[in-house]
Amino acid sequence: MPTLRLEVTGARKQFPGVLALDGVSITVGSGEVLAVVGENGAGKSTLMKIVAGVYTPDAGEVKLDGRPVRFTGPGDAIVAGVILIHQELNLAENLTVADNLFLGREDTRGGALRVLNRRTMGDRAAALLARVGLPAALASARVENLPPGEKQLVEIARALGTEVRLLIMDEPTSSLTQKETEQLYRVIDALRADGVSVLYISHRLAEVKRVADRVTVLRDGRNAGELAKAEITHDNMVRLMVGRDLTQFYPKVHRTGTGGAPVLKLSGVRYRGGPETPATLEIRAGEILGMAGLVGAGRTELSEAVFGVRPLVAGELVLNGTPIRIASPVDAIAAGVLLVPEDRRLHGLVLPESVGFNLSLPNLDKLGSLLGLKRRAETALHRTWIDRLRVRTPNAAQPVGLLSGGNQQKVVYGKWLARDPKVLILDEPTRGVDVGAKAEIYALVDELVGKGVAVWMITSDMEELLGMSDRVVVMHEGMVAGELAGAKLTEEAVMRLATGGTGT
Amino acid sequence: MTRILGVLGLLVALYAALIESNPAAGSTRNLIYVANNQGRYGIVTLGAALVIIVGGIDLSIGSVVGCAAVLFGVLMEQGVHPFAAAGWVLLFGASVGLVNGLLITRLRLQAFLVTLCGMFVYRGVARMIGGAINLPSVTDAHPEFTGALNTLAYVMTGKNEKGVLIFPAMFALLLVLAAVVGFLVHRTAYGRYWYAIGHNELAAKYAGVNVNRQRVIVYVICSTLAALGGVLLLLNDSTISSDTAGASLELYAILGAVLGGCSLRGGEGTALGMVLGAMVLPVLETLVSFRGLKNDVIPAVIGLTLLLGTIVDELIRRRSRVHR
Amino acid sequence: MTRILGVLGLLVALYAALIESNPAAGSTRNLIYVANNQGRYGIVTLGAALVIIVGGIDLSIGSVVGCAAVLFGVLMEQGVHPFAAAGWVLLFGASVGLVNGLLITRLRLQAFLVTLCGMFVYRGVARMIGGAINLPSVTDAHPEFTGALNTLAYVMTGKNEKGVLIFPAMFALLLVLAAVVGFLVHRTAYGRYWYAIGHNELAAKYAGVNVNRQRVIVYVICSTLAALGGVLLLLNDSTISSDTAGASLELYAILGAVLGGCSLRGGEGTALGMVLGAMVLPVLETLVSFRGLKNDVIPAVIGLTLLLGTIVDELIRRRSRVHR
Amino acid sequence: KKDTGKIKIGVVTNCTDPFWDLCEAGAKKAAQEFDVEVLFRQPEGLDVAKQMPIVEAFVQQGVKGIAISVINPKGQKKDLTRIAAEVPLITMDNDADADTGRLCYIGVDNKEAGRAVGRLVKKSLPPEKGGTIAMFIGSDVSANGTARTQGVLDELATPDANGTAATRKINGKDVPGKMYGKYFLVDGEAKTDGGPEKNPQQYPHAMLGRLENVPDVCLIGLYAYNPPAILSAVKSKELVGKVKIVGFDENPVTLRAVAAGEVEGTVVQDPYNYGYKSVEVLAAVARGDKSKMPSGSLSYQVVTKDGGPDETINGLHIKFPRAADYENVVKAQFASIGK
Ligand SMILES: Nc1ncnc2c1ncn2[C@@H]1O[C@H](COP(=O)(O)OP(=O)(O)OP(=O)(O)O)[C@@H](O)[C@H]1O
Ligand SMILES: Nc1ncnc2c1ncn2[C@@H]1O[C@H](COP(=O)(O)OP(=O)(O)OP(=O)(O)O)[C@@H](O)[C@H]1O
Ligand SMILES: [Mg+2]
Ligand SMILES: [Mg+2]
Repeated sequence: MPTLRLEVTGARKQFPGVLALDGVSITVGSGEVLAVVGENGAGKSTLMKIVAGVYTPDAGEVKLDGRPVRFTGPGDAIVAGVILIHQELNLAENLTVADNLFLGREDTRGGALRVLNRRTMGDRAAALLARVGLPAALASARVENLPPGEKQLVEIARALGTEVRLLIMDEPTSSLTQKETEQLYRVIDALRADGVSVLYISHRLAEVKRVADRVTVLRDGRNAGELAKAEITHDNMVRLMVGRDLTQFYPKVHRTGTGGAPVLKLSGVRYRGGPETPATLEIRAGEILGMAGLVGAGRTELSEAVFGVRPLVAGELVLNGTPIRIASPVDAIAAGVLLVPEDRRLHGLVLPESVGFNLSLPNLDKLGSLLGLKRRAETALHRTWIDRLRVRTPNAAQPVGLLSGGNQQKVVYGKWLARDPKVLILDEPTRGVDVGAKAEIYALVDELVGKGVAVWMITSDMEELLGMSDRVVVMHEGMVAGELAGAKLTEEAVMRLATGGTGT
Repeated sequence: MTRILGVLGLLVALYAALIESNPAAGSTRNLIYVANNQGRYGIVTLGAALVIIVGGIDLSIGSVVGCAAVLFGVLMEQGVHPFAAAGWVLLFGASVGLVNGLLITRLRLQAFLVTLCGMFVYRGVARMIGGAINLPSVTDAHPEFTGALNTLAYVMTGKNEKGVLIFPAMFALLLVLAAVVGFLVHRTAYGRYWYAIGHNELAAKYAGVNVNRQRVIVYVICSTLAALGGVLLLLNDSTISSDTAGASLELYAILGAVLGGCSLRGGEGTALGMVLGAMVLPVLETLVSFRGLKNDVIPAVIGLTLLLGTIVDELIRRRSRVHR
Repeated sequence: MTRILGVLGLLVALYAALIESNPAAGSTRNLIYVANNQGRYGIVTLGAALVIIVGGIDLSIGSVVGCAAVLFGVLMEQGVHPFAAAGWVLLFGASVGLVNGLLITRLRLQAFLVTLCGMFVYRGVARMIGGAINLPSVTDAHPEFTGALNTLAYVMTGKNEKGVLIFPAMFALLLVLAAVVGFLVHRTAYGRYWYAIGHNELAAKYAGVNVNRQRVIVYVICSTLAALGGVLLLLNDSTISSDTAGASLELYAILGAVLGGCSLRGGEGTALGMVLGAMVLPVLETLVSFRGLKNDVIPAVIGLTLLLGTIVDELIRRRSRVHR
Repeated sequence: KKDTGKIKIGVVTNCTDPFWDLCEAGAKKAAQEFDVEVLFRQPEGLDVAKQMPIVEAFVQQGVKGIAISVINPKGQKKDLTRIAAEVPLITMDNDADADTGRLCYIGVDNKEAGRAVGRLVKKSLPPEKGGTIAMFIGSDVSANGTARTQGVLDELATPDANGTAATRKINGKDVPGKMYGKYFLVDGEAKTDGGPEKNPQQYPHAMLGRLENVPDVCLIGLYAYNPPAILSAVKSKELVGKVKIVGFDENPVTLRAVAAGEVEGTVVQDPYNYGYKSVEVLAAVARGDKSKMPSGSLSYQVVTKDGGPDETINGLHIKFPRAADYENVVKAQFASIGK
């Protein structure tokens, strides 16, 4: 039997109030792709951080190629060929893409002086970017100017630039659309062929089925089972993860899906820094308007313009028949237009503050007066949403930054659902959310729509788009490329419009 | 809680050392005196701390204190009644804060730069409107103010008309103001907004917080408290010079805030911590005086004591935090 | 680029106003004099700026300058040869930086607190090792040092043995050091690390950068430059007092860095910007002198000019930035 | 600003202080009388690095005379010599070596003035009995500060001007100090407080705590802001009259307290006259007349409650004005520059 690339036995990790890992064991062979799945907070990221030297385990052993290793920091792991692409972006956004690709392992000359070899790094950068399907010209762009999806691709390209033996990807596709995901599959296939081992975490079970040679399921910090290649099916995974079957994954119980009066109308909207062509669309009562597009198609920006973050330079917003002026999120929220932002760490949450703090923040006006908060009402609000969304947290006082990624996303939801929205803009609503919670969120959204709320759902997850939308608008290069509904709403049609083709 | 354990320990140690140093050091009279100094520092510390909580900084505090003190004196010399003059001075403070806040939020200038410029400007204004200010000149010119000035001095600094210190009025004032700040910060929506802004301005904005307005409010509070500090300064010292009044106070105010658990990265700090933090330096200075230390070693002793306190504080905090 | 347009414009305007104010102001002699002052500020500004780039702050700069100057004098008084003394002083600076850096990285104390304590401590050390220091006393005690001291003064401050300023040596030194800093920052891996750490420490850490070591390196560079500033101070002025030498220089250094485009949030700044930023205050001060402004209005004029410069800078930057 | 074409005279002080505002008032007055333009500058905080650029700018602007309060006579010698070779230079308030080429010195002899302070101390605590004294000063490094302190101690100490180390048991604590004559100087040095902005009352306040119930105490304040700070501390502890205070300089609060008998007396230098004289001399020199230069140092004055007849002490003609009168003089001087 060939030695295993990675062997983790009995890993245990205790955080204050949370036993994140309780004796987890996994193995990965060389050239094998092992998918790790589990509900939010099951301990996947914690396990990966242990493997990559970010955390030291309280107990347990990590063996690399048969030899026990004990990394004292990420630097050690990188040297050993273990590369972790974190669930959350970790880029020096003030530097260029090329700088980030080689951060920590620059190609230098001059000995200890470490003078940068710009030329060689430029060439290598171009090659790396090509592997993830990004243009070479991007190498000199500042990372902060890229949309999240491209940042994610830069992270992946960066991992490829090293002598990697074990590549760990913690939800690499959560902000990628189908097209980039396909590209990623090709990258993974090539790595596998080179004998590189891959640990792959994802909540998109279809992806798991596509890439994984084997699946390990975690539940509550323990091993919950394993599936060999042939056993990998959606239902099998769900059963092991959640402990039951999920019915009605994409519910359509409360809404009619068609024919409601327009709630929010964008007519001829242009915003500062946006495309020249104005955007016109309407979101109707009782429907979910899906919005598709490639990474950087401008969906997020358009929604931010509506939410008052990006100033409008032309056009008009009409809410329930009356033109409204939204100059800031304050205005938007007052009008009942709410946004669940795409980047939860940057825009969605105050990470060091507690779950309760974050749930209350946009709702303080409803919890008594500004000068006198009603503690009891606030506690009730916390309890309601932690329970309803099943946020996995020791209590409401836990800093939200310490929750697992998916649980953080649920808190962002809770913030807004506690208000009564008229229009709810969901930008990548289930990024990092596990299947069980997804089902709950979908049910909730369905219920809201049933109550007359107009929902505008921007998503890069094709399954979600097709499953939940009543009508889909596709964006391409900042412009509305077309609209699809009913029978015309197919994956192929969406992709054609998104890549600049025509609707029919 | 652990945020204040360190500074509390430091204070207890300093008070113990003070009382041990000399019987007179532990006398009620001396403790009242020290408390009064703490009050004076503390009031400006509150403002500095609020600004730090929203992730800003205010280097103009010292100059605003000085300028306010000068303005207070000059107004009274010009015949404005002491109560009215104090009111105008607070209004002056509020407008300084408004200007700082607007420059920082509307023009999006760096707080450090804006308030450093303010440090120059208000020092300059102080010099332009007056030189040496003293209360005797005021009462000479306006004997009818004597009563009001004595009342004001008694209520705000605890000194009777003979200059005898009766009670620690400035400390009492600090406690009242700290209670107000504590209420704002810990019990109202404003406090939530301020912490949110300090930690993550964008998230606050996306949550519908009017970030700019809240920032301006905080700068206004800070400068108003600094102006109050100026009024206290003149009332307590009865003579000041426009060149130096309040100088470096911004550093001490920030020091107090940071010792009390505020982080300059924003989003952290408690009202109790601010008070405790501001109490450190006056005890330390008194201790050093009572020990009769040689002039030359005093700055080093102060610096090392503060450093030691900071280290112990961090170690306590770290023990209570299990990981990372 | 746009980061430096503003400060460049400010400088051009100030120089224009200076030359217009008086024929003598534009004389080579005066421009050399101003350049020399800029050099002196600039050298400490470089260090402050590097610390700011990694997201830190160093308030001990002024005291380190003062302490280094005193140490330099005292060592020579004790018979240490001027060249060796200068070497020891630089070593002293490096160790100060090491201590600052280790306290900040290993004990994870707030940079503001550590360096504020340092500000007290090194001022105290300066006082403890010496009072008023004069070069004439040194050469009185050790006539054999006269030659070496004159050489050193000539090479480093551009003054001949009579104290006549021949060429702007301090400015030349600044340019050399800025070139070195620029090289480090813009052309080597270290620079990449510093910018990355300043913007997102975690990203740097996850990329395998030894964040702590890099931080320490930067603090060492900063304090060593401050110590060099101390050597220059004594050589240039021939006399300093341990009470005041270098006082508030940290503020001016940070001001220079920030004017030059560094952001106190870290991760931003260019070597060229640092030099330009440091050049502002000396021209402004000279301008104010040449205009014959009344003493009292000077701080206000300086503050307002800086503020105006900052505002214009921001407006330029904003126009050139398309989004948000 | 238009060039008036008048002769320009530069005056630069050693720091910023209301003391120098009075000097400026005198200089302005003289500027009017002698038809010259005065550039009057107060650099920040006793810092040569802040002072010399101002002097340099004076030289470059072509002033026809410079008056400077020297911060460090020895250290600044080279620069002053160089400048004196270019522009007529006089020193005021604090002198430089005569061989710098400075034309004259306008100011009191700080050591002599210190002796006058010592005499006031002796008046309040007679030398036969002596007493306990503490001194407060902004800086023990600057030349005027050290000279002044030494003057006080010289006056008290005869015959032993260096003092002898001694320890006293006060309130159960061993307090180190030095004996000067029969006077015990607590801690053996003048206590520095770092400047008026550093809450200067706290130091005398703590000192009074340490000296609680000690008889025959005299507190001495040697910089302008020290006497009011001492007074405030003494008042706050209800010790007015019980603890003696001797001051320096003419802060209006000090003068008021002298008039009220709360402070024994204060030694004043008349900075108005420094300014006036400096400009007068330099204006005359610029016009080729060197006769206005004073030969020795100026006389200080000793302000007491009741004043007294002039005396000649150590060759100096000393005035003893009444505090109330002198207060009015100072007020008028401040008023003349709108302060
Ligand atoms: N630094 C930390 N401090 C305290 N608790 C933590 C910390 N990191 C993770 N946890 C907790 O440990 C548990 C496991 O978290 P982990 O991030 O490993 O989950 P996950 O399986 O990756 O979930 P997700 O799918 O949502 O990303 C969660 O309950 C989380 O709140
Ligand atoms: N190749 C690119 N290089 C630089 N900037 C780009 C590129 N592609 C898109 N952008 C920028 O990205 C922004 C649009 O991103 P936005 O986040 O709105 O898109 P999105 O459709 O929501 O994509 P995502 O799925 O990544 O969120 C625009 O500002 C655009 O200028
Ligand atoms: Mg995770
Ligand atoms: Mg998007």
